[in-house]
Amino acid sequence: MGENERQAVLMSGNEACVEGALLAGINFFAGYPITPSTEIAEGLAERLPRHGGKFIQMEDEIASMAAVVGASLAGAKAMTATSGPGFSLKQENIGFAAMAEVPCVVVNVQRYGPSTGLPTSPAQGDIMQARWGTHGDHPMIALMPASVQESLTLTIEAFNLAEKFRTPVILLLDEVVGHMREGIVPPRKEEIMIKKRKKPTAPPEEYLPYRAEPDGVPPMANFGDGYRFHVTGLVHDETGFPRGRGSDGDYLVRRLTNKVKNHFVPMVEEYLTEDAEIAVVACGSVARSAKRAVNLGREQGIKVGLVRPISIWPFPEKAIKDLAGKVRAIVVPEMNLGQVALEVERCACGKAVVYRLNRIDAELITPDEILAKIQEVK
Amino acid sequence: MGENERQAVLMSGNEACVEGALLAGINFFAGYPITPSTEIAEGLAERLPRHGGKFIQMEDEIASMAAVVGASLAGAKAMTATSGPGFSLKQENIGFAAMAEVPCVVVNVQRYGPSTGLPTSPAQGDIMQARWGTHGDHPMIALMPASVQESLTLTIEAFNLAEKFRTPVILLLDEVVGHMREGIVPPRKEEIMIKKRKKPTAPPEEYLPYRAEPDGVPPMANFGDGYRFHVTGLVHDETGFPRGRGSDGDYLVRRLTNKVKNHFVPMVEEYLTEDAEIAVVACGSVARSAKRAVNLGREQGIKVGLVRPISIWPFPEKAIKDLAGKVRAIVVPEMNLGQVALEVERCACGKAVVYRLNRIDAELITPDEILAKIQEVK
Amino acid sequence: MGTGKKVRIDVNTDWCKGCGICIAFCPKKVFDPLPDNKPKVARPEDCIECMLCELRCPDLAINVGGGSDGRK
Amino acid sequence: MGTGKKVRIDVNTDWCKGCGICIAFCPKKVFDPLPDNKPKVARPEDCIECMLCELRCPDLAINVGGGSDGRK
Amino acid sequence: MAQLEIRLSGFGGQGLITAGIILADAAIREGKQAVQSQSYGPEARGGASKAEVIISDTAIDYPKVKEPSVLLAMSQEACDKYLESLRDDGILIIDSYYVKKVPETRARVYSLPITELAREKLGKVIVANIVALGATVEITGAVGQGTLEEAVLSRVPGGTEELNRQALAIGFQLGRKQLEK
Amino acid sequence: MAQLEIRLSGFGGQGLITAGIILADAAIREGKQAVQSQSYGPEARGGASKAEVIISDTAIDYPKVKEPSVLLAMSQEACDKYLESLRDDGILIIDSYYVKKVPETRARVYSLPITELAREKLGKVIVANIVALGATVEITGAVGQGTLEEAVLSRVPGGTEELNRQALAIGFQLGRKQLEK
Amino acid sequence: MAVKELLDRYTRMEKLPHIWCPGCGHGIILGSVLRAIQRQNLEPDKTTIVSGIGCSSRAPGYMKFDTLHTTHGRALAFATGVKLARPELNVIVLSGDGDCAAIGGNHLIHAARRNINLTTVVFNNSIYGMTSGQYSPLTPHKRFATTAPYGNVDHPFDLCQLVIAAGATYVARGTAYHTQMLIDLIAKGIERKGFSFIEVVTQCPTYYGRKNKLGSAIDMLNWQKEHGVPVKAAAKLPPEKMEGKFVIGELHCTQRPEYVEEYQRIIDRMERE
Amino acid sequence: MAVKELLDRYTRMEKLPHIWCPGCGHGIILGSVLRAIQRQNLEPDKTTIVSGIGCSSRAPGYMKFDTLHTTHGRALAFATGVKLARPELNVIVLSGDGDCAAIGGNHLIHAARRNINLTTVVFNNSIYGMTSGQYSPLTPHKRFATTAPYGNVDHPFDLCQLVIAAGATYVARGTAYHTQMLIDLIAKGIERKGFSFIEVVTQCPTYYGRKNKLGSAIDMLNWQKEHGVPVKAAAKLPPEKMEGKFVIGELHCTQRPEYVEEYQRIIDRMERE
Ligand SMILES: Cc1ncc(C[n+]2csc(CCOP(=O)(O)OP(=O)(O)O)c2C)c(N)n1
Ligand SMILES: Cc1ncc(C[n+]2csc(CCOP(=O)(O)OP(=O)(O)O)c2C)c(N)n1
Ligand code: SF4
Ligand code: SF4
Ligand code: SF4
Ligand code: SF4
Ligand code: SF4
Ligand code: SF4
Ligand SMILES: [Mg+2]
Ligand SMILES: [Mg+2]
Repeated sequence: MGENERQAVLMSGNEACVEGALLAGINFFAGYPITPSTEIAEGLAERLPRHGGKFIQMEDEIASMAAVVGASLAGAKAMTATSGPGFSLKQENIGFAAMAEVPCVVVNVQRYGPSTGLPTSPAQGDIMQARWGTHGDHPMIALMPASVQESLTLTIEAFNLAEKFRTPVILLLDEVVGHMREGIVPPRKEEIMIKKRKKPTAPPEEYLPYRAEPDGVPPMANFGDGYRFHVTGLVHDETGFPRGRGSDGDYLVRRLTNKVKNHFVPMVEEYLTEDAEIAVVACGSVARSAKRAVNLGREQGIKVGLVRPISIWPFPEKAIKDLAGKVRAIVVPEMNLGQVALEVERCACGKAVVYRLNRIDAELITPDEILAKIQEVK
Repeated sequence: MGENERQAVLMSGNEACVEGALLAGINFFAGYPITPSTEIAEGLAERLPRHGGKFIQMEDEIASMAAVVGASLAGAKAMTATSGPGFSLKQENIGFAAMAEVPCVVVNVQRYGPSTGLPTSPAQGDIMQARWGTHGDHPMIALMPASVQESLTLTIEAFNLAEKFRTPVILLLDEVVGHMREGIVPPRKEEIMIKKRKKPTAPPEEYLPYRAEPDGVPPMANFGDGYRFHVTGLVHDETGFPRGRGSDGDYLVRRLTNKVKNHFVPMVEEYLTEDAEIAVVACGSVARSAKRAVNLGREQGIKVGLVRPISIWPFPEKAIKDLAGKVRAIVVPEMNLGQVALEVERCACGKAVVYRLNRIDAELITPDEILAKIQEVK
Repeated sequence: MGTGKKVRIDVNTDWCKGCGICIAFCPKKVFDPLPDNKPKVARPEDCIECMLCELRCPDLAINVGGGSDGRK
Repeated sequence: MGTGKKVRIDVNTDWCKGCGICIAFCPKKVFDPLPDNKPKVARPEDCIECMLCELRCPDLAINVGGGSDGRK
Repeated sequence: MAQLEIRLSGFGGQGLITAGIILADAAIREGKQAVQSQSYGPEARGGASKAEVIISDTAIDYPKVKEPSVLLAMSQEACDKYLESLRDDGILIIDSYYVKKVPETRARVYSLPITELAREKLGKVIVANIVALGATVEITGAVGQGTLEEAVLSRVPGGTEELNRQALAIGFQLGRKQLEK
Repeated sequence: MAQLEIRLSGFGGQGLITAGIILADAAIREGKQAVQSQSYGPEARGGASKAEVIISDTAIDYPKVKEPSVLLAMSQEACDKYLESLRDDGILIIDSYYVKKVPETRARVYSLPITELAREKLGKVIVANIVALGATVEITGAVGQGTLEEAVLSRVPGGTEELNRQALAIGFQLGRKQLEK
Repeated sequence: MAVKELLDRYTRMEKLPHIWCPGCGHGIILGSVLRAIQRQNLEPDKTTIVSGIGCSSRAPGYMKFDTLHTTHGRALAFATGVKLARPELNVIVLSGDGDCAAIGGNHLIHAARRNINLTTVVFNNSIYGMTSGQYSPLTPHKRFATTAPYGNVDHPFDLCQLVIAAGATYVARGTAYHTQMLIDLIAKGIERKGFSFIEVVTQCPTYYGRKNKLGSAIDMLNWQKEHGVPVKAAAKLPPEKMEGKFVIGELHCTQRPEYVEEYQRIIDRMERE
Repeated sequence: MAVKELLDRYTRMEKLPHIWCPGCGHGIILGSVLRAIQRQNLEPDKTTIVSGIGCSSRAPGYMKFDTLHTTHGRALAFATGVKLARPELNVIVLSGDGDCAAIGGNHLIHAARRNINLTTVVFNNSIYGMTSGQYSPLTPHKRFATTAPYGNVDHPFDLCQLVIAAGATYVARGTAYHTQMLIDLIAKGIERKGFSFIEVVTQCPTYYGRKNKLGSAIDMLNWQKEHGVPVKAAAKLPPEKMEGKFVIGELHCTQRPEYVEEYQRIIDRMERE
């Protein structure tokens, strides 16, 4: 960022992600090009060596994810970025990172799927995959920015959460946010809260790499710091070694899940929900249309509000449950065939009627469409 | 199977899957060894060439999935088998098969995850992944056998559904079912209904490989049959060629989803639900414990029944909604941290209280535990 | 050199993207560039039917020696 | 031919799995097999401290020449 | 000014996306809100190209342009395709070099020899986008000339500043002449 | 017979899983229901090994054995580990060659020289599992001798039929002697 | 034969002109593949073309055969399934340097090891064209790409040597410039039973050319002309004269049992039993 | 040095005895790696051992360093991250023939191509041990495995040749039998800057041995002794005498810029700017 003026700068969501990563202190990026995420790799290829960091283009997405985990274990703040097909390929090693508790950030700039789909077109079809893409029970944190500014701040936040919880964090952009340009005011270094992984205080002989503290997270030594510990994707006990026991699995996988479930504070934007009778729940770029629709609705005297899950995983259950207790109807517009709606329906628990609004023709849902739905269910 | 007596034969779930595949007319298998699914590959390595079919051990799971799709396009009935980590790796090409409408069967013998986990231990942690593992919106059919006999019959059914709907079908075994042995009576060839993909009736010049019939499924020519058509994972129109248009995507992805949603008949076993006040919803091996618990509960005079989704995806929404309208409480025992429960909660829609019972210590949930829960919620 | 006789050389201008490869590599300089850089068959009588332009045209836009009745 | 002097050869029988490799490949036939196929140091005086048994033991169960005070 | 929605269209290689970025950049420099977006074809190269800019004094939610009040068309195809979306009270600016057939419209039409001038006066068709930008800004008053020049100079490759300054000047002049008409 | 639950335990390589399969196979041959399952160690080899068989006249739901009524223990470790789960009215059969320390129990205990006999009489420790199976069946009456022999012969490698037949006979005899006691 | 007939018989003319940039070598290679197919007189109904993802991998869409445009890097694995399931089909794989040597590298060496009867043509433009110019495993050291803004740190594969070492039985290298030779090489690759591999050095003027200031497509073809040295000539040149140049022509041609046939032998044996 | 000291300094003794079967060659290789580490006097706190999944890949668990047991086939990719992020670490990768040459083949050739300073030791027992005996890309033709019940249709890689062709700068082959040579080869691999690769032919008596009736671990070691021919001796033997045998010793040793250093040069250049 260099300059320190408060002048807004025009940049794209992908570029803001690069800036955010640099502000968060990234020093390692491994990736493999794929539309529409490639600008993130390109930006970091150029910027990282100037900051003494390393960029590597690996042979594929699997290797990129692996290298990121390796680098993080060696102490780096590490990130990778990809889109749909690459995100599918990374899943096995995302699960490894979750299991071995290796902090890292995985950016998925969602494009139109399934399969190769429409590589340059927007969609929000990977929301459920972000939660469930890898096998087995596992914790997952995923953030969905709705603006270029937020693309920057949530990238920083993603690093912070990764370091805090020792877990992979997914930044789920959509193509609209990734490619559009807005003026943003990058924060000054000193304005940013940077979270770093807890270091062990115990001497190496006493270090138990997977002994969690009350927050559910074990302190983490770096490879090369003299702790000489073992990391594995097998079920392991507090020493980090596998013993093949189901009881260790029970303890470990519950701890992994609970450290996030019990200590992560869901991030939600609420807009005009106080007196709302109808609510819209929307994420990412669609939430921008939704906000406009809410404003238009209010102009028409409709008591409508917006809830925007910023952290989509863990799903903000409480916010939606509270909402369902308050409003009569919930409209869920998404650029997919209904993924967030599943969780909204579940949390609404019959208390509010959930209406879906889905568009999968590679166009951003418009405010008018959402407004029409609001009027319909009014 | 050779012999034709009705004598029961002792075999494992994995072996029964091999028998089922042979009865269904499999002629191609590509795989990569992984516990606890390996016996399926080993069985077919031995049996396929005796039936004139081909077995190949590929370099990894990605290649295995790819080879299966290639073989199916060339007219083969093709299958692959894997477990957790391999299932994660196959996801990208499973999405391709869904998008390009290539019939094939993917067996996932679930093991304890995430990551390498406990390779020889049971779990049901891949249920959500089976639905959402690949990126983008896509249809998915997944079946969960609860016995060795069913492992055979559902393998046949998986092939039939794959051929009928031109889509990948997932057979979601769990390690308990895969490895336990029971006596089963293999059906005679002539007792089995074998479904084959629809062939085009139009001459090659007029053939539109992605023009669907009223059932949502387009007839499928084989490579080499003179139709000279194009297959891609890009969004394509009825000709099979990509034109980069969102409207094609809208039409295509909705059709893919609807062909399954509107024409697939969910498979559910209901047991003593008629007068039930409490219901257990359980799949796979856990459903066996559940049935026992239901019987024990009935012995104690508790009006309890069991609903077993045999086809877990598409989720049997109607059955669960009906159930929720009827019973007071639903108990959902699973060998995971609550995956089926999510859908049950959603479908219950507040009408019945949903209680979770989760065990992730690599042991099958016992009838006693389920019974205790039933008594608790009674 | 050439055969002296005019060889029929067809350029499909709808497909041609004006890369200039045919013009640059014709050993007999048979083509001249048009303003949009597409080839004009300027000296068909010089053509020796080496086929290089046809083989190297990235857009499959050149046909040398008539249709399927051509001698090659 | 051995140093004549008894070389100290320790076998960690807790780790030894009785594969017989040490016995089979000792150039001096220093070991005899016990009933469970683990090695008995039968002729330590023949040992030439070639270290092969130590190097080849898959279970890291043989130590030739004493502890860290050994000559090697 | 409430919200000004501009669409710059033509074919790949004309630098319309760069033009859009520069325009949005200029708006930002003036302390306004701006969103720039673009369409990618299936191959992200060749074929039609389109950049959109929204300029506003207040926060911009929906970031796409549906019914622009200003349409720049630098190819016939683009003109034909996007004219429909232009507001009735909108402004259509066309490059007369490429758009020969001006369709009927209720919008105000400015037919400018953009590419022609770039070629004739500067010998570089490549700066036609900057010429167009100058004219568009002059005609619409979307941003100030000064900030536009700043934005141009900060976004063009080093060594081409003078060329671009000249292109911009030509554009401004072209626009002014139209307004004076 | 309601439901007979049998656990065969020892260490990897003793062929206990094969024994379990044969037992279940025999039950099936008699028209009964049977489920056989096994435990895999983390490496699926070496260490403890365990096979379980449930035999029943009616459908078997829960396929695992929790509290067996019959426990065969062919290693001290297995005996120590699994004895607890044996029902008080159950039967414990131990291979006296490996299980030297017979723990206290309310179950009926049969200590048999299984491996010893296999080695002495047949020169092949490898068929100790079949000897054990014969004895177990004789003592428990889980299945008939004839069907057991059928099952054994259909499941052992070609060429070893005679050896296994002999092993089975030894097992039967061993069991009978115990019952006669 | 004139191109018209070629187009008629082997292309989906309604899809042309193709999407490739002006001067892109991919079109030249496409033409050469079609001519080789024609030379070998492959039955169109019995020929399947398989590709991955990339500019190059768009080629099959223009070809009137059964065509399969798969996922990035996996063409050879899909093709293996096609071939094994239906051995009578001629299966040709078209791939890019990124598709084949980066993400697809493993499938390449394993297909070569198995010596399965496929013909693979790699469109090597030293860059990821489709995604706009990132370096590939075949981008030369120090060259520029969007992800190599300071010059490429990586060193490239000698892909032909790699495939030979992996076990391929026919390996050749051609260029878009040496078109006639290229047709010969591809034709022979098709003719040979077993795994045939033809690397084609070609130009991406849009990204590789522009990023590295290599001039127009014509300049890049001239570079190929000057730097591609035929095997025989190369053998006679002292090493220093080969500096910066590359060998073209048939590099390796040998015989080994072919995979599908070997497997068929097992099936036949079973039937006899 | 005696094994006791080796164990004290470099192993997690509380984890021993290891899980490997009696006579499994993996233990011999583990010992050799430890001795090579000792020979090179690597600082234990600055040494990281990385593996994939397999019997062989269990080795790091016994070694008292920072140890990383990754996913199947990906060890080299993880190791690349470790090394790049912290170049001062000595990074050694232990892998199996399946792990490294089947699912991990692509990472292997790319690590070799980059010439990144890692030392890779492949425990080649010609089989997938961990999953109980399926064929690997290094299982010889016609040999038996659970997935090759009629004899292996595949032909194996010459993995060393492949890695040389991919660009590795140090490549050697040893056996579990020739233990002293093996220690030398691994030690030199560690010493050399760049990508070092040591294939170790070893025995899996439990699966490969049993399936192919090769006798005990002792018999299999004897086979290694008789079939492994040192480079120099091999050079003197006529081809027919090498039939069925394999070359052991240092096969390739050359110099090329190392990846991490090359990248560091860019960083340094930026700083100077
Ligand atoms: C799994 C996956 N990763 C990345 C991509 C993005 N992608 C598409 S084409 C391509 C590279 C193409 O390069 P090459 O194979 O050399 O073909 P070219 O375009 O140069 O002809 C990449 C990285 C993808 N589609 N899928
Ligand atoms: C993605 C994935 N696929 C498959 C497996 C199953 N698996 C574990 S180890 C192994 C093969 C090991 O063979 P090798 O690398 O030769 O090691 P060895 O056991 O022979 O030492 C396989 C296929 C896995 N764990 N993960
Ligand atoms: S080579 Fe082909 S595309 Fe290029 S200018 Fe000539 S005709 Fe046109
Ligand atoms: S055939 Fe040869 S001589 Fe004739 S125009 Fe073409 S390139 Fe020139
Ligand atoms: S050191 Fe050598 S001589 Fe001595 S016991 Fe060991 S192998 Fe035998
Ligand atoms: S080599 Fe080692 S494990 Fe084998 S018998 Fe000798 S001491 Fe025991
Ligand atoms: S980007 Fe390069 S490879 Fe792709 S079509 Fe254009 S010139 Fe060809
Ligand atoms: S199975 Fe083979 S490789 Fe694995 S430990 Fe046993 S002998 Fe070694
Ligand atoms: Mg390329
Ligand atoms: Mg192995």
